[in-house]
Amino acid sequence: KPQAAQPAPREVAAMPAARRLARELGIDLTKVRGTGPGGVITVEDVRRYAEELKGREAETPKPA
Amino acid sequence: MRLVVVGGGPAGYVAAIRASQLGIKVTLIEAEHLGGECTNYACIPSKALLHAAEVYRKAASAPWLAGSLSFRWGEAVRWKDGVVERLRRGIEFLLKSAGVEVVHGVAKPGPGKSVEVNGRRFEYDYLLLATGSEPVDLKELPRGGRVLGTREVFGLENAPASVAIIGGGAAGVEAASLFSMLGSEVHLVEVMDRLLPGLDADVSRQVERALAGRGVKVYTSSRVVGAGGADGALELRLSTPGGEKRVEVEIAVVAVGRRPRLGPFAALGLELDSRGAVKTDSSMRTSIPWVYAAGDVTGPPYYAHKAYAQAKAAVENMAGLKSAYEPRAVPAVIFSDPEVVSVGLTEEEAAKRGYRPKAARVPLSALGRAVATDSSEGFAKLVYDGESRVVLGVHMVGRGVSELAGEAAALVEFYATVDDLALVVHPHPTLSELFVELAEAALGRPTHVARL
Amino acid sequence: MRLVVVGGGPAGYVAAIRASQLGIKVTLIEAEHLGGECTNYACIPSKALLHAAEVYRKAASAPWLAGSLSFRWGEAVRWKDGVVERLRRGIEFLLKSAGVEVVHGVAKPGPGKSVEVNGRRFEYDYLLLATGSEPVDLKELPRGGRVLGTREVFGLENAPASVAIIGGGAAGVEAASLFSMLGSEVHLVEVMDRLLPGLDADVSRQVERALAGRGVKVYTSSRVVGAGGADGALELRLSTPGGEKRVEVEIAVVAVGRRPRLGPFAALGLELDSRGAVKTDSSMRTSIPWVYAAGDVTGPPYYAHKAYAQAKAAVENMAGLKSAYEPRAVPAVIFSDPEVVSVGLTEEEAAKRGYRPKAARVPLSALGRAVATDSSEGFAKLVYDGESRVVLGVHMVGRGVSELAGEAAALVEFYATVDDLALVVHPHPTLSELFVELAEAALGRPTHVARL
Ligand SMILES: Cc1cc2nc3c(=O)[nH]c(=O)nc-3n(C[C@H](O)[C@H](O)[C@H](O)COP(=O)(O)OP(=O)(O)OC[C@H]3O[C@@H](n4cnc5c(N)ncnc54)[C@H](O)[C@@H]3O)c2cc1C
Ligand SMILES: Cc1cc2nc3c(=O)[nH]c(=O)nc-3n(C[C@H](O)[C@H](O)[C@H](O)COP(=O)(O)OP(=O)(O)OC[C@H]3O[C@@H](n4cnc5c(N)ncnc54)[C@H](O)[C@@H]3O)c2cc1C
Repeated sequence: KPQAAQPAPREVAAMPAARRLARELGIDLTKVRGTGPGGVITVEDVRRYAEELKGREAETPKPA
Repeated sequence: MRLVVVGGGPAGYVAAIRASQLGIKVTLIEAEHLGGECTNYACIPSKALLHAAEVYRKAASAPWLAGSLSFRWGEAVRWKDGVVERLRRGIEFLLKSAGVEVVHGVAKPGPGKSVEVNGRRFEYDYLLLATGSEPVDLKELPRGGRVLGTREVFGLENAPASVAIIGGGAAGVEAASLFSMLGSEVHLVEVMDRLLPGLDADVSRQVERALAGRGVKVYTSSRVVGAGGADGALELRLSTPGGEKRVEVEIAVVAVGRRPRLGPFAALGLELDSRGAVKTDSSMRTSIPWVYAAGDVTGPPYYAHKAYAQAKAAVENMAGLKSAYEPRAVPAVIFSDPEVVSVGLTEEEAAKRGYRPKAARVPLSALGRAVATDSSEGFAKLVYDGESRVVLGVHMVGRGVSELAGEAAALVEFYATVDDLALVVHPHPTLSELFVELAEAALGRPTHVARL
Repeated sequence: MRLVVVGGGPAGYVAAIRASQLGIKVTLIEAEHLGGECTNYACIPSKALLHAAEVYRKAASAPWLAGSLSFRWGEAVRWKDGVVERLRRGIEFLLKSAGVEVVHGVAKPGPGKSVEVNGRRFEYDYLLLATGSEPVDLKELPRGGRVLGTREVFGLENAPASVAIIGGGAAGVEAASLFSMLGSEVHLVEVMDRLLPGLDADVSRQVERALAGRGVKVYTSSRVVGAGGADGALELRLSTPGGEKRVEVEIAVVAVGRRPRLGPFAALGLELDSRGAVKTDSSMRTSIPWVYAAGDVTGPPYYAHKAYAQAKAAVENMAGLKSAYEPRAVPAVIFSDPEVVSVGLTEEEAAKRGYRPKAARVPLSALGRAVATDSSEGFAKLVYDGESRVVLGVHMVGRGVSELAGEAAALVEFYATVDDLALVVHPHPTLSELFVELAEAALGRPTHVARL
């Protein structure tokens, strides 16, 4: 009887310093687009994403 | 902020230095010697003596050298003592340069947030336990007399003519290599069904074959059931799959494992795991928020480089940084002859975690460097995920492979794929060319291994 | 599709194997020996003899060994010949297993798309030139008699009591190491103001200091202006910054460089650069679309691993894959005593390319492994961009560093930052711990180097 294939673990490929910075900034790595070799997330990618988030927050008017 | 570090081994001294760099005022308390087990009685003495023995083995077997050569154990031990002394002083100097206060004595918990040493009291905001580990004893073979622990091996007056080593883990295999290189009769006893039980099974087999090929008698699935003997020798009774065996040796070395050592700090009532190791989160914080732990006291694996990494994470957290100890790969290196490297996942481990592991294998004999340095026995194996092609683990056995473990760890940490790896130009002729061959083998197109 | 490969060195044999794997029908033509210069006369013989000499040096200087020891050059050469033979046969076997047709003889261009060998004609769709390089001569010191090229060194009947080596590049420094380890009187002459002129200047200095410390007489900014001498010896006249010097030696070795060798294929009229190297694009295609080139014939750097990488790119393109030879890092390794590694950019090169280079430096003496193996002289330097903190280069000098070049190349290829590197756990005690120390030093917080 056919066996259901084990899904490979959902892992986000990120460089060590990117993992660390994401933890420091409280960033969800699954949201970050990687630009390193093979699409690996670099520390630069995390920084860029953090800037974007900040930008978005600044745009969204704060509830009074 | 005041930090007290208990223990001056790899965990303790590195924590103290890093904490100082972060502006924390640090007192480090050490009962014995700075450098701990590692520098004084374990990593360094063993590697120094293995180096000495290797120089002998290579020279003695070189067809291009003429003359007589003998190994002087006493001189080797003296040279090793000099190495240890130099490194211990180095650590002393590093701590001093960093402005760490070093106190000698046995620490125990004091009232409130304090520790006491020789009647003096040291208050702290944070406490780091870096108290290390201690050897596990064998009740059938208590240490004393002709029965040694690993510490005593490196201070022996003479190399033994015959030795039984109980425990086929890293320390046991290294000791077996050492004495067999020097020509001793060596018996190696392991309770599990293979040497180095935690590692890749093919690696185990190759190490066993290599040791046996040099005359080491390896007993797997075996244990010591009794000991006796007159004053001239020691007789061990072994229970083996082939029935009971008697072995007469000059000395026995017990290397059956280590366990975390809390000593007086057991009184703190920290949460421990089933093996007695201090439980921590990934910031190395224990169940008491101002108490951190690092190194062997947190349980296996027992490596100095694990201690370093945990120590840094611990004190960085005290300083408010969000460090964590959560490496993808903590390399295991065994400096036996042949050397062993194991980094990341084995195929079985990878399958358990839900990967679809595949493995590529390359013999050392495929490499010019290995042949040109008389080191062509052994192999390397790369474990990668069949879908993403990400490198998950690297396992190697062979002379000289120990320096390749760092690159293996980097590949795993960087989520390198075999495609990436195949494009990294590695210099010829070096053993590091293994990485290119492994990647190409994974891609089905090795250039230095025949596909038959 | 039919491919003819001219030359069976590292470029040629790897191209042939990879092309076969891709389904191309391959004929490889070799005038001398499979393995080319590298396996037969250069990389392998030099490394085998350096290994033999190193075994001797270590044993002779070990305080823990007693007895008399002498180096038997003839035996070492015989052993080296066995190593070469074994590797050459390995290549033969790999080519056979891959189904490559191997033809022995000198190839020359034939009419249309064909080459001719011993009167036989081989038609091709693609031609790969892997014809290698040849030594550059010194007109003041023509080869012959007591004046040898690098090839002849490894076949000498006896080790010379004294030798002058002309050329302080990789081959010259390796030869100087070899003979000085064996106790010969060695003179090393370099026309530039330092040894290994292309490399990091601090590395050069350290190599010069180490060689001088072992008694090698190093003459920089110097050249041979004349030679003479009776039949018993050779007298060289050197022009040095300190005036003319006379040096009497048993033999001289000319190692002043190599130049691309086209031989009969010069007649193809391929576009060449000013040094006479075949020009190619990054797919290794020459100015004639069906002619590719790989290896030394494409000019410096002259490394077997460059040849491998170019060869693969070339035939993959013939098979329609879009491969390119454009590595960020081609490691340079010199197997001298001490060894030298240079990967990626030096500070000067990085500045020229618009980076803001910074450098971190760690002495080998900071490492337990180096001290425990008597290899604590030397240092490592990491060059990184001050802004992005990406690793740009790694430069090292010291015994045993050669196996670290692969990791250095991986760091550069993967655009690793010093922050990433600092988090990769490297095993203790190994030389590879240098990478962690370098990264931590770059971050201003080395743990094993005092910040004074
Ligand atoms: C034979 C052998 C070979 C090994 N080889 C290697 C190797 O090659 N590579 C490797 O990575 N690992 C090796 N290890 C393991 C390595 O030695 C340990 O992982 C390492 O020493 C752990 O460091 P630590 O700082 O946690 O503890 P330790 O090195 O054990 O240091 C703990 C220190 O704390 C002190 N201490 C304890 N309690 C107190 C107290 N109450 N008051 C004051 N001081 C106290 C002790 O005196 C000791 O100095 C080897 C182990 C053995 C046995
Ligand atoms: C002393 C020395 C030490 C060195 N050490 C190293 C080292 O440690 N690591 C390293 O990477 N590099 C080293 N090199 C450089 C290395 O040898 C070359 O980079 C490498 O050999 C280049 O490979 P290739 O295939 O391009 O050419 P080659 O190895 O030169 O091979 C070319 C082949 O083509 C054949 N050939 C040429 N013309 C024809 C023709 N018309 N018909 C048929 N056959 C032909 C030749 O016989 C030869 O076998 C060293 C060089 C020297 C001199």
